[in-house]
Amino acid sequence: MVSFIVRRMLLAIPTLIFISFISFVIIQLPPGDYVTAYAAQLRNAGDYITKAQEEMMRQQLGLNDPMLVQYWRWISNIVFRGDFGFSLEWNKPVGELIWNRLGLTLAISSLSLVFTWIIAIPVGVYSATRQYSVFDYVFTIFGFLGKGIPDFLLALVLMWIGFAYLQMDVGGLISPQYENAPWTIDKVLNILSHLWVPVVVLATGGAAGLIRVMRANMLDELGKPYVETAYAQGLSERQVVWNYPVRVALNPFISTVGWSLPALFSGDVITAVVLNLPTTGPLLLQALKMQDMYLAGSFILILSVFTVIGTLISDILLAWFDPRIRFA
Amino acid sequence: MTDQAIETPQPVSSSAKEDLYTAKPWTLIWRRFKKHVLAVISMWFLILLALTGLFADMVAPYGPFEIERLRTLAPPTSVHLFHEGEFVGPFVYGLARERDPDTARVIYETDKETVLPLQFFVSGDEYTFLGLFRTDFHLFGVDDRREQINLLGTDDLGRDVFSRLVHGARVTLSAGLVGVIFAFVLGLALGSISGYFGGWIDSSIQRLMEFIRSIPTIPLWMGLAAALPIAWDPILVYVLITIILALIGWTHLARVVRGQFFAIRHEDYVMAGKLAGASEFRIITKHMLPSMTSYIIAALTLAVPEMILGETALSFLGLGLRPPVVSWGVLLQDAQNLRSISLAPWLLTPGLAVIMTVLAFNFLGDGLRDAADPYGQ
Amino acid sequence: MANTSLLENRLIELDNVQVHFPMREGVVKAVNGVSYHVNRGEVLGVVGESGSGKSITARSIMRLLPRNAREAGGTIRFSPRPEEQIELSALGRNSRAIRKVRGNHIGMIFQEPMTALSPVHTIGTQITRTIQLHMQMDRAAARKRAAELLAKVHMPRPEQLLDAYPHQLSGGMRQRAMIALAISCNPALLIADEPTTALDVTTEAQILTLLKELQSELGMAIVFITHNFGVVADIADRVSVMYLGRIVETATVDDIFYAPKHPYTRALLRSIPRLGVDQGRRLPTIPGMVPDPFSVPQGCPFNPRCEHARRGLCDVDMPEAHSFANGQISRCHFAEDFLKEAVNV
Amino acid sequence: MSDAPAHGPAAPAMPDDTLISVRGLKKYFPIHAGWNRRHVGDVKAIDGVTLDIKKGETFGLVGESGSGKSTVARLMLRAYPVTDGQILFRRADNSIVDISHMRESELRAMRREMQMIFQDPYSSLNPRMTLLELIGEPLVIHGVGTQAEIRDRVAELLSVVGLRPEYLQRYPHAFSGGQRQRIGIARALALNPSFIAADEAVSALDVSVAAQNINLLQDLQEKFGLTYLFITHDLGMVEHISDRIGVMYLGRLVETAPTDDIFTKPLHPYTEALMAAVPQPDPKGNRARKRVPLKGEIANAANPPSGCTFHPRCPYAEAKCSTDEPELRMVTPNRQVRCHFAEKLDLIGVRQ
Repeated sequence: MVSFIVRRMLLAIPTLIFISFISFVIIQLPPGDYVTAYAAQLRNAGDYITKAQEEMMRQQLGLNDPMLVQYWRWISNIVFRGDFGFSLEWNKPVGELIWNRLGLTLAISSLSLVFTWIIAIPVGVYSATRQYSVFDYVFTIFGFLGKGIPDFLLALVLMWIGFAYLQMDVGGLISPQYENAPWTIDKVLNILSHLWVPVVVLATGGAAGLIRVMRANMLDELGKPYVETAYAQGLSERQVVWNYPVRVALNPFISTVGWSLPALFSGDVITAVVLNLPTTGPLLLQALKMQDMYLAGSFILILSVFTVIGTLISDILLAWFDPRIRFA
Repeated sequence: MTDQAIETPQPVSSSAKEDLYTAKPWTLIWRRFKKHVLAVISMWFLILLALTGLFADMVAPYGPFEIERLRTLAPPTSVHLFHEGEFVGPFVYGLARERDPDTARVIYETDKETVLPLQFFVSGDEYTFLGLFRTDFHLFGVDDRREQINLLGTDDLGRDVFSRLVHGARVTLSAGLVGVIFAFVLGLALGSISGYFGGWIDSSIQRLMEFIRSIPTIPLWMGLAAALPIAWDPILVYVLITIILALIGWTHLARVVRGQFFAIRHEDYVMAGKLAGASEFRIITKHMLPSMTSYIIAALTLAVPEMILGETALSFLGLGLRPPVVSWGVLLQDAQNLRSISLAPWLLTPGLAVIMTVLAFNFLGDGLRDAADPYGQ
Repeated sequence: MANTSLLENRLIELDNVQVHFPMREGVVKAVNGVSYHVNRGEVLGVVGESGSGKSITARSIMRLLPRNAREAGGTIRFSPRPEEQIELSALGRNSRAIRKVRGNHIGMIFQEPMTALSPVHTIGTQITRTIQLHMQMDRAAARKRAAELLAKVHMPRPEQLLDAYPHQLSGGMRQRAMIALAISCNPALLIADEPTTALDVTTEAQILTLLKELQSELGMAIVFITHNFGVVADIADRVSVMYLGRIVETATVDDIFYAPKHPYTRALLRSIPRLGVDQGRRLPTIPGMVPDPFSVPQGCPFNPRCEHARRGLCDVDMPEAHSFANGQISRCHFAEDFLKEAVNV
Repeated sequence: MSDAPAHGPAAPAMPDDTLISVRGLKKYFPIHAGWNRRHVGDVKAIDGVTLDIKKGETFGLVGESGSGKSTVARLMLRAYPVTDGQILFRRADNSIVDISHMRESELRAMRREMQMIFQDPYSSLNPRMTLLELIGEPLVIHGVGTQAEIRDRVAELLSVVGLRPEYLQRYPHAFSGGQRQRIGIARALALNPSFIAADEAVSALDVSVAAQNINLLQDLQEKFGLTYLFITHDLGMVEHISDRIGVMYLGRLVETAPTDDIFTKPLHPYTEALMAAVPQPDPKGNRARKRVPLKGEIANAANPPSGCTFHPRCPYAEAKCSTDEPELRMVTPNRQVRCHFAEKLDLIGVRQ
């Protein structure tokens, strides 16, 4: 077990290095740089700067150095000093910009994950044990729909419904009047009334997929001889199903937690843009469009790191849950 | 060898059974597939959609960029059959444009007086048919040049949403298909190398796939897509976007291919082929590939919707295809804020088209997957 | 027929049990009127080739038929104690009454010890759960009993192996654990469905010896299902031979092997190569093959392959069960003829 | 013909009546362990097997699962690469070749002369090929005959194995297990091989079907002068069909002998135990025989016991057995055994 964890962790290190490099390269890919984008923005606003000024800016920001040098400067600051660099556009340290939003992203993602599981596991078990029943068909259709509807579209529609029929302003995370108000029950309720949309959007997509996975796993397991053995002991259907096949069917499920994290982050990015949430999504989009390299790079890096860690955790969880892996 | 009469004495029982016994694998797959009603319906829907996309210029009554300044955000016109209780065949009413005296906002009123019979195979705007010749032939339309038929309404520039949707189908569907083809080539190459050679080659390719899967898709797509300069040729952007989609999508296909390779490589019949003296090439082409194709086609079908969703999402965010290219994702950009949706909900119809197409591909893929193993039971 | 003294001795009785499977191609009558009984403390061997319906019959005792099965009739009476009688065939699949029988009065062991135990629970957990379910015991007492059971099935280091997972054990050890699980509540009947088929001969011998030992020690009856005539000769007191969903012959083990009175039994026995005898001779075979379950022949199902079959009789009438004085029962029109014939098997 | 051997100084040679001769055959699989997956040892799946099979005979190979009997057969047909040892084969032109380290391209020609029948009649036939394609495949590969000739040959092969020639266009799913096994046999026969390895060829079949197929195999042997390597765990079957028998334990042969001798008087305790373990379809005989089951189970090949690998289970083991490894040695001209005390022990067979 220990050797298993150690091996997984050691494997994660090159992955992380590679990811950080890729993140950096990706943001370097666009022709031009922040200064070009900045100049273009100024031109649009009717202002302009000279070529010499542009060049000086580049010099200042170190944009003329070879890519590897820039990469090293960036990553070594992160690793050794926890400094993610400076957002060129916001004129603030990246760290300051990121952490709040990242916390919110994580909160929404984990909340959605919990909802996904709460929905997907019982429904999957039900669908499998009552295969071809009316509700099985209903859930199957839900599953397909959930997979077919793009997150952003669902967010749009929910927002529209909330706006047009429920007289709710569901965009953003908080109504303007509460923004600077002290923490009260009302403020919390207000946040919750905004929060349900992204959570529903993210959980629907996730749950739809996981219900299918859980149902398929359960159907596999229900046909296995050990289930018959359990029935032959005189256990009731509920005891058999929840103690045996569910327990085994959850294993591949656990291993997908890690995989579902990237999906949730991805979903969050796009949903947040639509819903105008103060999470990482809109900031990342803006940073990418502006070629705000340190900001965008740090975002992609951090999201990827979370994902790698998520995968690692689910690997370890899986090994912990499944004795066949633990003792292998 | 007298007691070798293993045959049952009666002759070949019925021709139906013999037919089953000698049916080609693909015939059996088709027979099984046909039993999935939903999958068959989806298949026809997609065929129809593909034809519509292919002949978009003809199916659409108007060009995708044709602006009608006096018909901005017009609601969908519905097709009627009876005018004042009298059957007159399919027709639409005219549309009267007024201004709300209080808010000065444009409102449209159905003009119950003007009956515009729906004409089929009419001449309209000129276009180049499949890049071959100029023609002005359209599937349907109305005769009156001053009036329009907008089955799905118009957008804020007065462009016909239905026409744009039909043109968008061409781009979105082909982006999905081309993306899948790129992904498939990558997946097939790496998956079969991985599955066939095993060992360290396999594990390093596995690592690479794990790595790619561990990157959050949309941020990566966004990062890559943001690298495409705005000024580039739309066609080039289109190709690059499909490649970006494929770069991430291939891992899934590679897993399927590799899994199949592993499963089949350890079948006894592959060993039997080897012992019969078959070359590697023959084993792969005669034994392994034929038994994998049906699974792979199913997997490909299931991968198309992923690509379509990817394209739509990127374009919606403004990172993928950009106007003047017309794709469903680009069309959905118009529906980005609540104001326009509540004013003109028909702008969401491209979203409906995405959902239906994605569902159809999923049903089709599911049906194919279930039918892929005709010897399962 | 049924006098009291006999009934008192009788543990379970199947009467004309039928199980059908509706399929697209037609109805498969997997069990088509099976009747047999098992006396207390007796081993009944049920032999037959694959598809003869022997496992399905056993599952209908436990009410554990596959979901697509249709019970088409017959009664199963079970008497765990002489004064108690339960009509199992009347109990629902998930009824409380059948759950009190399963694992408690009737234990069951399966062919694949690898897959018949839960892979994610220890042996100990699985056994104590059954003990706690049926015997009013606390956790510690149940665990103690589980360890005793492992010792009883001759598992080394029973205390330690309680905490082992099935995948950590060898095939033979797993089957021992399975047996410990099945006998954990001192059942009156043990149903063993091909328990040694997946094992090597040396392990098979160990398991057979163990089952015989447990049977005499605990006084339980066993229904032993197998396709192996050697195994059945070794363990059974009486034997029922099945063909195409029917019992064609039932008799004591000696009568089955030395005086079979059904052509199918006789032909099968002749076709088995035996160790130490008749080496090098050609194996006499049964012509043809088992018909597919959708087109079971008219009359006696064995008639197209039978060397004694008579046209106009065997392919028309389903033979009745002929009972002999020694208790032997054969479903053949010519059963009486085999009485005179010299035994040459 | 230069048959310069890859191994050993002398040109490959074997007695005139021998078809195939295996010498010191080894197959190791590396074990990797620890976080860095380093090589910590080998599973010695096959550890020095030596045996000769004479032309036209049936050599039975028995043993528990995990003893390596299937692996030996597959190595002899070079389905896997060999770790070490020689496999000498007498070709149709009477030349002798060592195929143990031949390259795949050279082996292709050899495949005509040695074939295999598989245990699982379901997975060994490609479900997407008709009988014509399946049975005709070896002919196509080796370029034997035109399409029409191949068709005729396949029809002929079908009737040889007792199937209707009209079934040419059918797919395997139309057939039962026993019939599929016959299709496999027809395929193996297509190129007129001289040697056939039958790996548990009847184990998966029902009693009555197994008997039909065993008879078929014997008829074919007589008709075409085939040599069989017959692998099974069914001692009754192996006694019925084999001329000589090899008993395997943990990747090694522990005894080889003519069938009659071994069943009358085994020389290795494992052979005796194996015979005693098999329950006979003879209730009275079973009661009369004293049957003490062998204790324990076959050891793990990754970590075999010291000395004689059988000693932990052997009822006759002495101190020497746990330290000294016995050699496979000739006891009488046609019997070999791997036991220190073969001569001293008075073991009981199943025949008088």
